[in-house]
Amino acid sequence: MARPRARLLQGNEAISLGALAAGCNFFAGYPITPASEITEIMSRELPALGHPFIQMEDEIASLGACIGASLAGKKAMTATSGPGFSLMQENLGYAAIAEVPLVLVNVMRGGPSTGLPTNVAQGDVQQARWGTHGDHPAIVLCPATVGQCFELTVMAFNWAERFRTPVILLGDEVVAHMREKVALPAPEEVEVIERRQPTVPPDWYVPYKTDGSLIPRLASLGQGYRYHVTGLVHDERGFPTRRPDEVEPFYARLFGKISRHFSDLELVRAFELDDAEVVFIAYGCTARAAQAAVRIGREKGLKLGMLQLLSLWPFPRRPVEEALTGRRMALVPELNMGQISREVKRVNNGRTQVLRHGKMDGNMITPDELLNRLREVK
Amino acid sequence: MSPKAAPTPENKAAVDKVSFYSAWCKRCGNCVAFCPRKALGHDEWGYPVLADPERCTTCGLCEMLCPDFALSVGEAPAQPGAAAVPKGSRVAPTTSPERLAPEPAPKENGHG
Amino acid sequence: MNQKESPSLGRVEVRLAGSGGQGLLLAGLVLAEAAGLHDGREVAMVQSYGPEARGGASKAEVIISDAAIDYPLCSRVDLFLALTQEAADAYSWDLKPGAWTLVDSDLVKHPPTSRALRLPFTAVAREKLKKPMVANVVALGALAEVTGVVSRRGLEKALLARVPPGTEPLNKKALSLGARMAREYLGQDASQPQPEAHSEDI
Amino acid sequence: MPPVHRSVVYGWLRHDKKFPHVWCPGCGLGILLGSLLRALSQSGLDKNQVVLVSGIGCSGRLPVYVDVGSVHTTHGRALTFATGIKLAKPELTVITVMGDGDATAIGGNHLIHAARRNLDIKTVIINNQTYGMTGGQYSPTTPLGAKATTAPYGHIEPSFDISALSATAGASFVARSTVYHVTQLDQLLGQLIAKPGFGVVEVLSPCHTNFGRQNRLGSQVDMMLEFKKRGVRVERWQKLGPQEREGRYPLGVLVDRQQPSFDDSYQAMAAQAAALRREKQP
Repeated sequence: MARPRARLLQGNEAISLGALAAGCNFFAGYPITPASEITEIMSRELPALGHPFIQMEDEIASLGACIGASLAGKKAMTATSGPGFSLMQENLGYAAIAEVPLVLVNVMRGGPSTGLPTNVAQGDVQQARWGTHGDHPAIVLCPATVGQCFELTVMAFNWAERFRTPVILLGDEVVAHMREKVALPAPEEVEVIERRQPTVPPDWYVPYKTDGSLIPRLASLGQGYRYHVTGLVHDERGFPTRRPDEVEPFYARLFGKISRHFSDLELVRAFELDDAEVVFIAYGCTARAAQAAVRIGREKGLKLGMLQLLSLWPFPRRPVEEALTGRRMALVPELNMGQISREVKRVNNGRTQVLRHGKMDGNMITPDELLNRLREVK
Repeated sequence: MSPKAAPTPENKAAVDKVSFYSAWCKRCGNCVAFCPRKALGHDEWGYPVLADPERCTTCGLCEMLCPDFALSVGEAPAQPGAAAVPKGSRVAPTTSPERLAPEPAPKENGHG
Repeated sequence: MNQKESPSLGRVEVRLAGSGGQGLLLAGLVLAEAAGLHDGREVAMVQSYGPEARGGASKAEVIISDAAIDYPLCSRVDLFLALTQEAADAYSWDLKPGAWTLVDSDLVKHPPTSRALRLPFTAVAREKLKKPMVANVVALGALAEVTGVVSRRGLEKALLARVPPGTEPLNKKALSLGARMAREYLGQDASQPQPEAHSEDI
Repeated sequence: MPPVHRSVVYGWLRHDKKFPHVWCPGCGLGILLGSLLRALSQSGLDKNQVVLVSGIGCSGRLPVYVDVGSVHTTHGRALTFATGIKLAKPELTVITVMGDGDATAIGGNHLIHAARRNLDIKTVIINNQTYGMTGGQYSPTTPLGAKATTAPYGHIEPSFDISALSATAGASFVARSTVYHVTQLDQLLGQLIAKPGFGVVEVLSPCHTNFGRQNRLGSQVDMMLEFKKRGVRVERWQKLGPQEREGRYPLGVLVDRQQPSFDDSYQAMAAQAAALRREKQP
């Protein structure tokens, strides 16, 4: 096998290449800084591969088209930023309740509203979890390097298909626009999970009936399995229901299919954590600053470490609990006023002192800033 | 009382020409109001009946204007859902309601 | 890859600044690809986006390092190139003391430091090559010559892979013109001082 | 065309779905549903080739009764889902059913862009001039002066002409009918299904429960007779003077034009892109 050739790639390029490697064969989107490059790359690649690409009239339409395409058997993706992400929330809820696999990339920028279009922020973390109305589980992944952009996009597609759910890739302006030298695996080396299809004759297909996995099999439209898809709470046949004895098990299954796999879904990366007295818990571009602060601090004899969160939701509770146990202090840097630090405090449960370091000036947190902060709180 | 119950010799012709499925009927009155020959009427509960079988030409308009699939013109299919068109059914798809529809009838049965 | 030939650098932070249209994004890309793909170093690059990149003061930042790059932006700039006064003023506040500073001598009348190398990149491109748009390449040639953060051979390879077909001879010429200009200015040979290791004293 | 017996229509209804359906007694949606099923059964299409997509509201409940692939989407977004389905599987016949509020208020943007794009989606817009399911608030097609639960003093906004809007936006096929003119409706829906490109059939339908009651228009029978009075076949409409046209509207095929559909243009562009790529990477 040929050794992967190093390339200088932008984060948005790596996301696009990851999508293609994972089998993405449908894209509908609407241009928005800082995610437009993904839409542009997909408009170049998909037609040449014989797959559909469309620039829709807005973000609502983009996610709607992705849901339709996914129901018709495609691996669909859209990419947007904050304002578009807000518009997509209703259809995101639809994809969650109707259990439609798809990947939604949100490259975070400053907000709310038009905010800081070309500046970095991490303000959509809680929106990615709670943005749509009603309660539902969410899977949200967050890369910090160009290489992780590729890997986590592949993972997003795989988890979307495995769990029959929308998966959000939460990038940020720095990671998406940054160029780094990366060596990507050859397409044949990428593990791709395919959608489970019904194996019974159409007359025996009960669309939302599940086996022990709690995850129903999804027949593609036009394959002979005629069934109903709705955003209303539905029974096993897909027909609307309000009967408590059908509604309650429906929600239990919707949550259960994710919660029983928490251990698989909690993705973190530890850096110099073993003997660390002070630990940074960071994600996205901010993890880069935290890692640099650990390096610089260690050179001066400070026992620093970092836990990078690669999955934000479900919140990686167990690894975070472990990272907090026995430390002197934890510092959570983020480009918002405390969206993940609140979660860390929630799971900390008296283990250690947890401080947040929030910043919203449109610029990255620097390693100096973090080291200075540690000096202040000493 | 369902109009379909126990066909007697007197209403056998009616059953043959128009079948009524009272479980699906919401008694909206479309069929009665728009029958071009005024062959349909209401029973005491407001359900449609073929009051004057002689006048019925089985034009099929009542069937098309029934929003509830609650009646069927022509020989009743052996079973609702049978895909084949039963022999002898007479439906005139070119019948124009504009041409045939009567003036509004007085609302004797208080439909709508 | 010629990793062995490349001298150890530590971490070098490069900032290329100017106004939209001066080709600094391309210069940054070429520098990053030369160092990353041809010299075998680790590289990370960020750039200005949006209105800032079209008008106003725009910049491209390239981190070149022997080790994996954690923080991907400049925090202490080791190498600063400014092609307009506005960019020189806007982006020189975090220069490391003693950083290499190259400015266009015609367009930057007030360089950020007295040690700045003032070279007429734009004038040379216009007068000697009749193509003012290759001022960025002239500057790259000078920058490589002065600092040695990137090999001349890598730079040329990376440049020729990026420029539009048919413009290769022009760009090659611009690159060597820049290098020659720097040598003449310094009045010495290409044996350049090695950059200091990135200072970690915070 | 061979006659369509009700038993054929029953064959297109979902047998595991509870009947009677959810709509009010006399609602035109049931008549439209029957008409659509007759048109489908005469189209020669296999049930597996048809996908029915709806938005929200009374009309949103229509697809669930039909034994085809059916998708009940979010409010106003039926056309966006349909676009994804059609692009993913161009061989499918994708039909959207929307109400007037669905198609021209919350989903108005999608309607004009779908028409402009001319992707092969068949669209049925059932126009009852009100928001029926939510209780009779005014919609973009509520007539001037009419009462609505959100226009207690009379409606002050001019209304959309759905057919004219669709035609102007670029639809390949535009027709109008009413649930009273049910035989004409059968024919128009048949033409809609057969016609490639984006097509719209606007169907006037009574909402006697909400719109009718607030405006004292009587029963659905009275409202349907009003359609009879005001609706004029397009052939006759063209001969009418401005005064004769007052308060009336044309019924029938309003636009029928040949133009490249998005599907065809996309296939051609994709083939070109693939060829270019092969050239670059021999």
